[in-house]
Amino acid sequence: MIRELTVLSGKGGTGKTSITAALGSFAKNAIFTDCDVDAADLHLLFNPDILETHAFEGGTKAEIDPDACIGCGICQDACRFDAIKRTDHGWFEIDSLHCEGCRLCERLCPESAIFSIRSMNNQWFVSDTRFGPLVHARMGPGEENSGKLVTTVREKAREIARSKNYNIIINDGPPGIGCPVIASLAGIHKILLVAESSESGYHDLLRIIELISKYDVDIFGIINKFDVNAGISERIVSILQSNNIKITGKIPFDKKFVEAMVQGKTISEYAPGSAIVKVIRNTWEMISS
Amino acid sequence: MKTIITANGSDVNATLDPRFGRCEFFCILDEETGETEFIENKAKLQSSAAGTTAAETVIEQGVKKVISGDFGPKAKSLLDRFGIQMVILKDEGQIIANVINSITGK
Amino acid sequence: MPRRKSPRKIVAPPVFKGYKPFGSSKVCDGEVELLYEEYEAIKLADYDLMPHHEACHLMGISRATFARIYESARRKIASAFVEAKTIKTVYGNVYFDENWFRCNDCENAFTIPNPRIKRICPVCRSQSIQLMNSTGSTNNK
Amino acid sequence: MSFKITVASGKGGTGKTTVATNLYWSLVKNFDNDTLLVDCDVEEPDDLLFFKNAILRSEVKVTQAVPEINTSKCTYCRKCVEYCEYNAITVIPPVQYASIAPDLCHSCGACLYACQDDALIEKDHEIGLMSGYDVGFGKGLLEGRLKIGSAAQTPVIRRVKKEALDAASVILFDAPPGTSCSVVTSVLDADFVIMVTEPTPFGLHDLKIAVELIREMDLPFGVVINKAGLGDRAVYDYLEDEGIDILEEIPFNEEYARKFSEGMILSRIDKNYAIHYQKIIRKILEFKQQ
Repeated sequence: MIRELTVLSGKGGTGKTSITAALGSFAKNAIFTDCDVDAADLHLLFNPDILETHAFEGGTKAEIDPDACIGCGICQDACRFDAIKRTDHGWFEIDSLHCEGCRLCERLCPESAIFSIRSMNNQWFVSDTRFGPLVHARMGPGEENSGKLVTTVREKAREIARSKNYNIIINDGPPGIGCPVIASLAGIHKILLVAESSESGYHDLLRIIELISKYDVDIFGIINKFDVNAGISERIVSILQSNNIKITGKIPFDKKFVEAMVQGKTISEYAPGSAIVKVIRNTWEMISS
Repeated sequence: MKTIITANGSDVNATLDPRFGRCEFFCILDEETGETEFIENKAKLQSSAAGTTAAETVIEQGVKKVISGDFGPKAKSLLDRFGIQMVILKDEGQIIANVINSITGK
Repeated sequence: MPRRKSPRKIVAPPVFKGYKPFGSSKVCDGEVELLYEEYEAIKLADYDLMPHHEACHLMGISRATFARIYESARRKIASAFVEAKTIKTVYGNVYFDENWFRCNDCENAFTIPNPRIKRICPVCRSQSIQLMNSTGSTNNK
Repeated sequence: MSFKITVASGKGGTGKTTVATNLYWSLVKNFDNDTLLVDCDVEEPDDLLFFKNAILRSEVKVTQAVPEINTSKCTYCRKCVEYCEYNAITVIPPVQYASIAPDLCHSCGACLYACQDDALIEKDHEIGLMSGYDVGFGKGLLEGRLKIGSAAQTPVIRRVKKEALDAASVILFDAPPGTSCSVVTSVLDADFVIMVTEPTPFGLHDLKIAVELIREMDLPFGVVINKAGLGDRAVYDYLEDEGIDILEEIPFNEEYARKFSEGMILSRIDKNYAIHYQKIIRKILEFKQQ
């Protein structure tokens, strides 16, 4: 049976990607996905050989043919996104940054002067890495991160896992609590929360716990940079415990993480004997048992 | 009684499609006569809510049973609401003809 | 947006849509949304006085998940009492009678959405079927 | 017209919130008391944590209009389904079933035009909360907060930005991380964008994508390098090659890190630290006068 683990943090920059990558050294027969399609970084440590590149359809945007527009303004009145502006010449044009692609203007235009263009800015990749296959993506700037790309990446990973008999999928999750996070949770079995010892880390942790408590999955927690603020770390421990989340370890603040990153290595490769790596190995053993 | 089986192709030699909402074809089976008809799943390329649209098709076809590899939550609640039985097959690679044989008891 | 929360079983939904405080000097502001599964957790644990390990089994969820739901329910009710808020019951992450079953012979999973359907396995016709009490049934293939 | 500054960053955790809150303090103290801070990171609004004495001044539910189908009027013609680009509407004529999924609805109003039978009525659907706070100095903090489980980031951001419009002479927006449409919504119409990065490979990679976006939007911007001293020089090389202004470098220091972790506005108590923000403000003012 294929098990799926998603690593989440709520707040950005807690060390989620570094820790996901470090798990790569211990996970056997695993396949990875980078679900943080908005700011995908896992590939910087995994140094993938890209085997397949696919375009992924983004949203549609409206455009107005200036020669056909008669300047009646029906489209502007109907648009709820303030995406239609009158030009100096009295005709209309679309502000593509505001347009959400609902195509209402296209349907209402009496002159059929409006048409839609689908953006193909998003891409996703299947790659080979030293830790196993990686499915990752690059979202075009300004695209709607609706979770569809995350779902596509995860579906592809499952397909590979099924056909090549991988038994675990490890997903590097996106930050926040919105749509992409929800997409990275569908049908998973385990969650690893990476908490950071700071006031904002604590608050974002509360919000992510509230979101994931609706799912019936095994939840684990690891505290990063725990020595930055001992008081907050204690509060994190007690909130994890009161929510029945198993704590797998605490990692001190260490510049080694950044040094490893600069060399394009995981912490397990850069400092294999260090105390941090011991914590990560322990984390992996707890999660995989 | 009519049953729908999600299929990867448009004949009985195709395999079971493990996805409900995004399957390639629906195989409509008449369990009494053993006759089959294949229709394309128009929801498969839909960017969102494919499961709901696929469930719509199933309900419109008036079937009482759907056989697939998985059902999403929205599809499930819709099918439940209209009293349609869902079956999840453990082995996903099965050939449709075999699935038909096992449920018709041949 | 696919959002797969594994469903919990509810024996019976609450017979009310909500509660309102009365006699409060201030105008009642705000409401808490009590999910059906939270109502069920309180009912089983504090009304039926069922031990938690049985209650979680009945709801088809793990002990830890039951504890989370129960805790959340108590906090919501407490905050409604103290802050004079309305309690609204909302359809949460639950299913009622259309449970998933598993055949003991061929191990395929299926639902029995209405009582007229025979309680046998639709694939191999075995009568040896059981309710799946482990949740997330449709995911764990 | 108010002067609008947006603090953004490609990568999360680079110190965007730290920069935004410290800059707010410095703007109020050294430039204009009539400055408002707006937290647009509606998924994880954390600016408030830096203001221990904040007093809630106003609280408004942010709603989105989602249509409901009145099945007694509906003729199951499916015209609304055809008009909905987001697949939010399900209509099954043979069994007379019709419903709209609020989580997929973008509230574009197309289905209302589609319906000939007057069967659709819009109802308010709660997607978040907008709160205004007095923080003891300046114009205060306006915060948008997404309801947990909701997916409608951009409508919440739009609502908050509308509220902030011309509410102060300087408005400082704290944008969400990344480069998705919610970032675009936050950054839109800014007079100046401050991009916060850190000198690490992750920081650089995400900065490049963010620069691409801001350039596409044709907005003036500069970069603040936070946690300087960690990592390598690749970020500096990139900025030099691209001819991008470094507004300021803020060194990494474990003592600072501890104080930020407690949600402290360090500029208030540490003069050496405050200088960095005075420099940033000076550079932005130079730009404004050009």
